[in-house]
Amino acid sequence: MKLLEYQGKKLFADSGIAVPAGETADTPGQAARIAGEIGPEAVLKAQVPVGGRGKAGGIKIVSGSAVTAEAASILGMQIKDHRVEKLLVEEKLSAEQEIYLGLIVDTDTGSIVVLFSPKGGVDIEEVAEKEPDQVFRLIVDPFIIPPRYRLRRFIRQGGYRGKLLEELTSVAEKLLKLALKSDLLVAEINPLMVLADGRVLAGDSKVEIDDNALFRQQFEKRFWEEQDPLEQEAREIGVTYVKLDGSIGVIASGAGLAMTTMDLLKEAGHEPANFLETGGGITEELLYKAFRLVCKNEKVNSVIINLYGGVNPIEKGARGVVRALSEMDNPPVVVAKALGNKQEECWDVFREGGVSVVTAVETEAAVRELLKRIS
Amino acid sequence: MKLLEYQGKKLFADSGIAVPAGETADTPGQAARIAGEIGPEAVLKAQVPVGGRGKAGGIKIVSGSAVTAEAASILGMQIKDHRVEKLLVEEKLSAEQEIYLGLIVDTDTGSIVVLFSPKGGVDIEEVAEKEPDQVFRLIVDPFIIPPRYRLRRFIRQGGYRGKLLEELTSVAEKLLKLALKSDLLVAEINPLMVLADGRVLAGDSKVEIDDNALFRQQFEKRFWEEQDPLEQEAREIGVTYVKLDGSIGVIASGAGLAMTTMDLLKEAGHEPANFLETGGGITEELLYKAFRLVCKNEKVNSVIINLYGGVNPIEKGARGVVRALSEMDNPPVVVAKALGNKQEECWDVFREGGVSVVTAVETEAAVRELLKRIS
Amino acid sequence: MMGILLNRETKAVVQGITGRIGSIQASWMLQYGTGIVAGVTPGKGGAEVHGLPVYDDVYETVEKHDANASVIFVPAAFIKDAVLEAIDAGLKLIVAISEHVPVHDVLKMKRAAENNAVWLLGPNTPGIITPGVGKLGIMPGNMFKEGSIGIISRSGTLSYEVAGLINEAGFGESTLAGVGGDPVVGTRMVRLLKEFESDPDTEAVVIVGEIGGNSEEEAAEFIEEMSKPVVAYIAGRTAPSGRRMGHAGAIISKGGGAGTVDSKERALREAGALLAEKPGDVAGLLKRALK
Amino acid sequence: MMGILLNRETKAVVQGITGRIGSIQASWMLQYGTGIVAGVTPGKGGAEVHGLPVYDDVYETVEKHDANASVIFVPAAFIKDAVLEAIDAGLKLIVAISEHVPVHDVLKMKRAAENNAVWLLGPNTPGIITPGVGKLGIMPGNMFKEGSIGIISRSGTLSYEVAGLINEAGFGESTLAGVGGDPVVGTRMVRLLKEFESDPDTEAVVIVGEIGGNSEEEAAEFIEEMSKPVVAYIAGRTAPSGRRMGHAGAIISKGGGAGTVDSKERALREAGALLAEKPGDVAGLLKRALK
Repeated sequence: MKLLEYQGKKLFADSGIAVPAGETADTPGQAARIAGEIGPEAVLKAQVPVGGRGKAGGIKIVSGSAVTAEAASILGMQIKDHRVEKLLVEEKLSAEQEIYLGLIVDTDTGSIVVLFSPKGGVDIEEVAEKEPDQVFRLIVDPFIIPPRYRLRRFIRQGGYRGKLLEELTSVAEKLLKLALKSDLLVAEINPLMVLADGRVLAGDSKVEIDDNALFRQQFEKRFWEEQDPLEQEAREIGVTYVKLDGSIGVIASGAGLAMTTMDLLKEAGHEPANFLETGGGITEELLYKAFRLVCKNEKVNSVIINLYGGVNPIEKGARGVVRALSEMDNPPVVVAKALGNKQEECWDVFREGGVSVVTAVETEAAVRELLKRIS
Repeated sequence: MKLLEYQGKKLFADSGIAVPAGETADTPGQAARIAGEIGPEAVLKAQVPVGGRGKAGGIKIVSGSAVTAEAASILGMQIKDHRVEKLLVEEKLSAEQEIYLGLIVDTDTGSIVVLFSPKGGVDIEEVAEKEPDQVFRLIVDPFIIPPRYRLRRFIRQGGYRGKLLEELTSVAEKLLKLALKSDLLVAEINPLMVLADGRVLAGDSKVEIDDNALFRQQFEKRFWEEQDPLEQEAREIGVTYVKLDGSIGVIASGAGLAMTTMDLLKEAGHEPANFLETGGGITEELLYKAFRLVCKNEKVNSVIINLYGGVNPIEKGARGVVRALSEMDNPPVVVAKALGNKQEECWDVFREGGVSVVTAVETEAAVRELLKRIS
Repeated sequence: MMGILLNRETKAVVQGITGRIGSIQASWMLQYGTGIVAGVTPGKGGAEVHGLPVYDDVYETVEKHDANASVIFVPAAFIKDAVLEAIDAGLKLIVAISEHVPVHDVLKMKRAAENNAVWLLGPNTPGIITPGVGKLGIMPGNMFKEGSIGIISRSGTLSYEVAGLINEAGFGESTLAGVGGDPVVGTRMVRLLKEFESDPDTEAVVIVGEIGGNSEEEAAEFIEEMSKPVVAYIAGRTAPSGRRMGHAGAIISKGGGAGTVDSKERALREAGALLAEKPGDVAGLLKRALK
Repeated sequence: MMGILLNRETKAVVQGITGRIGSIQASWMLQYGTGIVAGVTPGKGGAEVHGLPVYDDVYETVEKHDANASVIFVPAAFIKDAVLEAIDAGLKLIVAISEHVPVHDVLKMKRAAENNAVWLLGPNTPGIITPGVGKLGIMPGNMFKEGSIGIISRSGTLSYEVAGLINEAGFGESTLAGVGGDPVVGTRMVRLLKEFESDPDTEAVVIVGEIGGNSEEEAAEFIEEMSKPVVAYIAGRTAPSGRRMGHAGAIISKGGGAGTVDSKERALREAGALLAEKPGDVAGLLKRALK
């Protein structure tokens, strides 16, 4: 789950990492009130879970009476597919230095990697490419969390010493502890601002929490409600769902099977409307809800279902789909391929419910059948 | 700092280790009220920081109207030099099994050792001697805290399985975590009671907290006030003090020096009134308070002082002693040996304050001088 | 026919055998003829499931049954400890079926397995099957048949489809090993490739890959040296990118584009593997390679 | 004269040099001629104390000055990290002066030192002095003089007294090493005995012991094999016993009575050491042993 900037900053602040004073606003009026409390100048920042807001006009420095109009111009703006619903209104600070500090789970080596660069600010990827010796990496063995002195030596590579070195080390230590405690996959501060008075503050936040660990994390509850509603619903159902641009809904038991189905659709010139992976343990209720979820996307006019049944009889899943279909006013075209425990019963249920069944092994056959039905 | 049984049990309960229902009482009336709430039968347990209470009559099973009289007979009782000021009034439980579970810092190997025996109850030391294969040891590397599965295997050596094994493992895990979190030197449950309904409860507690770690422990504050008043005062001053039976007060800068002084007194047929070790960093205030502390023991009629001065001029310490002496109505005989930073000035201060000074290197000389003065 | 890792010497335990899924799957693995010697569920020692003794810990199954492998069906929250215990008890093949395991837990499982030279398949794997010998996992046994094709897969159900198509073409499998579908898994593909290369019963290897990570690229480096043909299918050409936030991901990935289907296909093709555009092409490529 | 551990090759850093005690003691160690190359205080890098450069971490003193030893004056709460850092930075002699260090922290310091073959003296030690060469510690330099008697002590000030009496008798010290007065310390006596045994500048060794633990008993086992005479004084015959609660202590101590003055004296005497009944007897016994 990706957090918005202000949510990540709340985590930072709770962990003792300083952040600029600020509050969120949902309306221009709120923004003006908050800006007025903050001082003569403030920064308005669109809260969207993607980068590139600055270039898109989603960040503005404002003062005085201009706040309301500027806030109104950002709220409702579209940034890379995301509508701006919320602003972060923050004090305006002047950084003497902008530093990059990031942390990520490196899936290939199975390590946590801490990244640090004295050349933080806008384009850190360019720094990494053109001045690789300005980006420092610390690879963390998951069983041996680096103590403070190791982090200090790591940060010292950036040429810092004395009080500032200590401040930066402290932020790195807090960020690492936060990531471990809160099951973060990514935790990035860019820029980490150093002010003239020596204070060090997180100017931005990019935080992603491991969805699989939400069961043992408490803090995220307050953020759930602000996630994309379909993805939130998927999380509650227990399936993985990603909305896409096409019109053919996809439901598969397994990510590889889902991606293969999508690839074959695309190769045939069609676009999937979503990625939905059920995971194991297919039940009637799960497929009922998953099918309804897929159809909530208004573009969907057909659905391809691609299942293997294991412990649970796959015929139960078919009942869920058929029930959902029976409740719809404009049911989509549905083609199903389903193999495994009680497959024959499953096929019967699907057919009775008006679903075309493909009994072949290969997914290509199901895709061909669907394309035939919708052409 | 050694905790009383009820204090240790509070720690246990806070860590999720079950203990019998109970409350403490300072008066027979209180004891009767608590016993009445607990049920028809209750156990009265004298709260003293030493073993052997049972044999001394400090534990009684009571019922009905007998409670008040029994409580009155235990309160005020003397058990190995400790007057009983407080009772723990507990529900009476029948254990089907009594198990021993203990944990100690092994100072020689520098490890934590967990001890477990299915033959818990009264005399575990005898079990350890006569049936050593019934006492199991787990040696814990301080960097590698055993996970639950290692503890389970350890406890399984006692012949347990299933639900009871899981319960016992859980208690061992909680006790180990408590010891690490709370800087315990000793944490012992004997007996660990297994009831007919499968519940596992700590029937007693022996807990000792590392005095050196009190700065980072919170819980102990509520227990401080119930410690021996002189030892508590010593802890607040920052010195180590143990009260003894004799009449010659001892103050030394260093445990070895203090023990040597005591040994020499004893060899000459005299008894020290206390052990007091100042630690480093002798100041006027420290010695003023330490000297007053030693003299609060009414048996003290002479004091031997044996100091080496380091960073701080030792003459300051002498001023503290002399100031304390000057405030006393019946000042004791004092002999001082003091070497180090500003020793000549120190000797002058002592002499002016009426203290005999020994300038020789050997402690024997100071002891001889003191004995001469008091004979 | 013997295949790799799972063979007639395997003495496996089922961790989580007293749960609903663990119990059903244990019965199916037994039916298939797998060498299962015991079950483990803390707190249930002394019970019996499908005639198997249940112990409280893995250590005891080693003491009493010389267990050397495990298949694990415990909830995601407990899988880390179950795996670490199995490693500590000395098992050398561990199959972690559970899905939705927190990544930080997987980091520890993976590291412990590597430090102790243990084969850890999963998490989020269908498991491993050596047809005719046994299976440690949830794949339906009747979808596989004895043969000489080794399969390494990151995907569960997709590998069933590929195996089915291979069978229809008249082949069978020496072993199918699912490495697991999660971003971090216990075993890298290349290690399995090396096993298949030296397995006398395997004539060719099929890789069922996916976008993400660099497992396939790493495998390609070894394929260059292999004597046996490799056929690969990579799913996810049209999948939405992981869209991880921030720049850290881009900085640590070596060179742009690693992890894409293109990058994987290019590396595999250059190493001499035959690339299937769709699952249905795999069998044809195998026929070409083995004729 | 060179003695053990601390010699002319020693390049020491002072951790906590910017504190009051650290600063004063650094100046005294410098005055004594000790090879001090730098100070360390996190957050104070770039400062200067008594002409010594101050760094933020120990690593930098190794990089820039080839530091190989440290004497530590940080508050008890921070000593564990200071020691672990010095070990991690590769220093091989670490003197932890601080007293009142939590025992659980000492367990870690001791274990890390053992795992890395580091000499850790302390905590709660006066330090180490090789008269005429240098001192890493708080002992007054003028109380020691060059000579051929090695001293191993668990007590700070008592060892000054013993050294003073040895000096009055016309001897001097090759090295005095304080292992520390705490129940758990970084170095066992026996390791220092072995160093003195193989040190050409040491003719005899004096042990200043105390009740508690089994360090002296363990040392006795080596004394049997030693070529050099050993004189020992053990303090604490009349000390109140530790009075630890419970039975765990009694169970782990090997055999009844280990740790008492009697047990130590018996073991040492049987091993051939000469026992002093009081500090004043040490010099006489040395004379007898060395004549």
